[in-house]
Amino acid sequence: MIKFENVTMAYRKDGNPALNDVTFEIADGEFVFLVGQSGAGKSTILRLLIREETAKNGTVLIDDINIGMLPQKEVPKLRRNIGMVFQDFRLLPEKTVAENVAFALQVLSKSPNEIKQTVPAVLDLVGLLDKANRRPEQLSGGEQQRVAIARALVNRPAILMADEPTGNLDPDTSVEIMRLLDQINKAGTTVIMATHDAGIVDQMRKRVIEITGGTIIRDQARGVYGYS
Amino acid sequence: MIKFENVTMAYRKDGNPALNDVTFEIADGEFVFLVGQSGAGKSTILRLLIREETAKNGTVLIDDINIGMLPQKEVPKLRRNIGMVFQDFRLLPEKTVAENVAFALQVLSKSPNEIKQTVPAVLDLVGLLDKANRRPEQLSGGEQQRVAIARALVNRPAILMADEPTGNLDPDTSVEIMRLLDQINKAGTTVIMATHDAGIVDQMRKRVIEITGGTIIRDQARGVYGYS
Amino acid sequence: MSPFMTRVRFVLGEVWQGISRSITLTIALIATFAISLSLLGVSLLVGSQVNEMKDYWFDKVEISIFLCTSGSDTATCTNGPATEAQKSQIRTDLEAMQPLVAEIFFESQQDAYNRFIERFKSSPISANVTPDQLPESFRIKLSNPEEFITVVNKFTSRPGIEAVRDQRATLSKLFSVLGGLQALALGFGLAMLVVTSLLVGNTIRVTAYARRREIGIMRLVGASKMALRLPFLLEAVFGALVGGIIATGILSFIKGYLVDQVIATSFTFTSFFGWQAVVSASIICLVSGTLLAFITAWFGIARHLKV
Amino acid sequence: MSPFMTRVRFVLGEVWQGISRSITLTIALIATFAISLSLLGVSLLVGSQVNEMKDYWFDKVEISIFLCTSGSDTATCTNGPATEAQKSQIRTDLEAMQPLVAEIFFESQQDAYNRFIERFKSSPISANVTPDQLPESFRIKLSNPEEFITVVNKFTSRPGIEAVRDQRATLSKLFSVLGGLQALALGFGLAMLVVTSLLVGNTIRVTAYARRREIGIMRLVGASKMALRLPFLLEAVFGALVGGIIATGILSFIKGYLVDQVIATSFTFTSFFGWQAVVSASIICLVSGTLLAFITAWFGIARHLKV
Ligand SMILES: Nc1ncnc2c1ncn2[C@@H]1O[C@H](COP(=O)(O)OP(=O)(O)OP(=O)(O)O)[C@@H](O)[C@H]1O
Ligand SMILES: Nc1ncnc2c1ncn2[C@@H]1O[C@H](COP(=O)(O)OP(=O)(O)OP(=O)(O)O)[C@@H](O)[C@H]1O
Ligand SMILES: [Mg+2]
Ligand SMILES: [Mg+2]
Repeated sequence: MIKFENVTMAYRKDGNPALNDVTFEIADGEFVFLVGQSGAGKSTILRLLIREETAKNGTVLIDDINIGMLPQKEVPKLRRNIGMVFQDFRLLPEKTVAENVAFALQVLSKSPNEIKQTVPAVLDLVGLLDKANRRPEQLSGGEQQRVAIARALVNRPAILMADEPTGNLDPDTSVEIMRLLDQINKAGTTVIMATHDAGIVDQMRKRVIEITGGTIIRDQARGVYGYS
Repeated sequence: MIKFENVTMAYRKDGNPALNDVTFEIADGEFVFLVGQSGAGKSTILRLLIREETAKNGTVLIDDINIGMLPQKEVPKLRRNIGMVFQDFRLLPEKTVAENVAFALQVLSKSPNEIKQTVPAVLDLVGLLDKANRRPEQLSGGEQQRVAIARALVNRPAILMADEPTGNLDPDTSVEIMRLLDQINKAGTTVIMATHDAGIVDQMRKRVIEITGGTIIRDQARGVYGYS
Repeated sequence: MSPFMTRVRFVLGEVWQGISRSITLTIALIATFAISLSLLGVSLLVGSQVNEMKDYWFDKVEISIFLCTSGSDTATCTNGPATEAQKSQIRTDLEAMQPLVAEIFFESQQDAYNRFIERFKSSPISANVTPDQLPESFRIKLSNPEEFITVVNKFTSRPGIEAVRDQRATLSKLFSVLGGLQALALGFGLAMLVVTSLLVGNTIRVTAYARRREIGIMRLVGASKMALRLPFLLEAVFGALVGGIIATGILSFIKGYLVDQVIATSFTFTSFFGWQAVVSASIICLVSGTLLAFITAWFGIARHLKV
Repeated sequence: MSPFMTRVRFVLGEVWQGISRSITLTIALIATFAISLSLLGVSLLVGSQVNEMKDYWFDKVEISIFLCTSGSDTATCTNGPATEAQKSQIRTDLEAMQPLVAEIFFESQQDAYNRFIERFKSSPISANVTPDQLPESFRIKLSNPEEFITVVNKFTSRPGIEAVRDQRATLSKLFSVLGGLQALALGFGLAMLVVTSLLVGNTIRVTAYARRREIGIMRLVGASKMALRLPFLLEAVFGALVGGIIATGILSFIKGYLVDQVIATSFTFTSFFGWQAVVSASIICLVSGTLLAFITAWFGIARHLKV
């Protein structure tokens, strides 16, 4: 279970807070959309969950563990249990597609055999099996995004967080990816997805948390992108 | 005028072509959407126009100048006359927002005074005036995208090319940006925009060129995103 | 395969990727190590050479016990030239002082004359000297030249002995020069150690800087600090080893060609350091290079591991 | 403001940004230059020192014209000791040979005896020598010691002269040693030049590598090759200049403290290089450093300018 309790967070000591007194809970196995304007604080929420940043006030809990208080040594373990699709992909530029995906398994000390089986399977799932040996700069934008998705999926994490995972994808491919996320969610994984794609949100009818200027203004069980 | 004549282009000598016998014309002052699946070849068309890549066969012409044959020395001049929003932003990580935008003016040898006036104006236009002194890594994804748009606009180029410029923007901000592009287009600038955003394409009703697997399959004067 | 072996393969794979993909960085690292360690090695060889010269000249230090001649006029010589009994007594006493006295050599008047003529053959003075003007002497080498005073005390002012002379006095200037050179060589060596650490530290820090983005990404995907540090450490150590081997080659070339073939043929007044010195200098280079690589790599990457 | 001044401001701004933003790289660059150029400078100073020693000893080279004594038995001395007329003729001839003959000094038998006693005071031989056994002599210094043969030819086998001796023969060993040292210093200097170019080239290439992404982006936004190269070149040159100034400081410290305060007090057998040598070594370091920076920066960035 994920729990934000009165979380306030500012990137600079004196600056405006990026998150302001945010409180919500996400149960295990839920599917949640984070929506809101550009700069609202969606990515910040995800960053707090993988301890890329720490909150100034309030607590962030995953399974009753205080993420902000986690000792430095435990942080890699936390991150291995969360699959994250970064908004800017964050692929390793000197590794091939297959190696990028394999990396998420290698940090888990999986055996080379297992890696050799799992990686092609997940690349097939995102439609990139034929581009396994390219480096990220040799891919189109959407293809890079799908590599990032594959890397987040590959180790079957308990929580999957996706930051704008369809921003560079055409509607058909987006639908494919959403079907994938839905499947994974149905298999028990908690999915949190920050998105601007109104079509997808409206179609999926999942829980929607809307943020504006760092504050939650809507938390709706089977919501739509906006009221407009 | 932009003219592609039987352009074929492959990133690797032996690989599949990314563009296959592509022919089209764009008149001065037109507004064109490039649509198509992920990996179809949209970005490749834009890359050929700024000579980031060169075609294997066929000719790419801008105002009857053969871009593929342009001597190395002339390439910077070409690029200064084209404003480009890159799909992955390509902001300079060590420069602030204002400096990133100013850079497009500095390569044109504009005076510091002019730069000092123009940059804030264009930052205001994309709603980032208050973040002028941040570095890109201190911005949200959508904010970075708007910096990239500002940099492409700032020197009032004859041609503006935008690769997925709304991929990281919420619908409201997207509409703002589209209004901006429309204005600029109305003032005489040719605008070419690669996008996956069906809503925007359907709403603007501009010319649409659809590509699949490197081939143009549709070129429609007042088109929509897809027939579906 | 055991989890441990899996990790080993993973880390080695990362090292190999680091090396082969940013070949610019790896070459820079190896070149810096090769150069810095060569400089360090050369300074060690210079130190060895000065030691060698000290030994060479120390070996030449001898104590001379001059016996009375007919012309001697010191108090111990009032009874005229040294008698055979006195001479054999001196020899017996010297032999009793082994092992401090390492070598005993008796120089007759004719020997002394020959040596004199040889030494002063370019000076007209040699024409005016006859063998009987020169004293007989015992020439003694000590196993430890520092203890000359024991010998001097024992024989000074004994009848039949005109004078006891320690060549150390004559050679003291040379020794002070050699001592100075030794201090210089030491200073030079220390300076080179500093130079090596600075250059190597520099290069490793820049290498880490060039990879900062990658390191950050790996952190966010759940790589532990150790998993990121290890490939980097191993790569630095690899650079140190390859650089150290190149340095060893350069030192061997200096010894085998420059010193033995070129310098030794024109400088004959001293012996030169042996291969032993090259071996120990190389070992010092390899070990200190590796240590330095390890330490600077550890701290060089530290600030990029924070995220 | 003129477009030219605008460009100048732009380029200087870029240089300053490069320096202040990636301070790691700039420090690495400066440190590498400082170290490499110091090493080069030290090798130049060693060269100067060897030259200085050559001059010092060359200055000491003299030709001795030994006059006949009563004991002389060469063919030119059959008429007994040299006469006053012969002596004044020799002096006149010598004076006629100015400026080749730079200094003339007459050593009497008593002078010769004093010098002999001083030189051999630790040897018993000195007790057996009297002034009249030692020859009078003219001691001559030449403005150009290489031309000694002219003097030797002129006075050899002249009546009243027992022998003409050129000290070059005696000192030839020293000169061959010094010549060897000079060759070594030259080799050392060349080696240091190679070391400097390798190290500096290395660092600049790594610096360019670390900025490759940025350079690529700037290219795509329409920056000309020159606009990208210039800040990079200027930054490298800046690093070379700062590094060169640090090297100059180190060389000054070596001269002003190490040599003048420490070494010169214990090594008295030679003079030492002067500040002039430090000045020219510094200039060579600064100029070659700057050139090297320029060239390696030019080629170091070239491959990243392609896009
Ligand atoms: N540098 C490269 N080297 C090799 N192949 C490349 C390279 N860049 C792109 N490609 C390939 O060329 C094809 C077209 O790429 P392009 O970037 O034009 O696609 P796109 O239409 O922009 O897709 P997207 O919507 O995902 O950005 C893709 O299959 C891609 O894998
Ligand atoms: N590293 C940083 N330093 C300072 N401010 C930051 C930093 N990262 C983000 N911000 C600011 O924090 C606010 C929230 O950022 P966040 O990335 O969470 O937005 P977002 O909701 O993900 O927006 P987008 O949809 O554009 O990605 C923004 O105003 C942004 O400018
Ligand atoms: Mg975001
Ligand atoms: Mg694209």
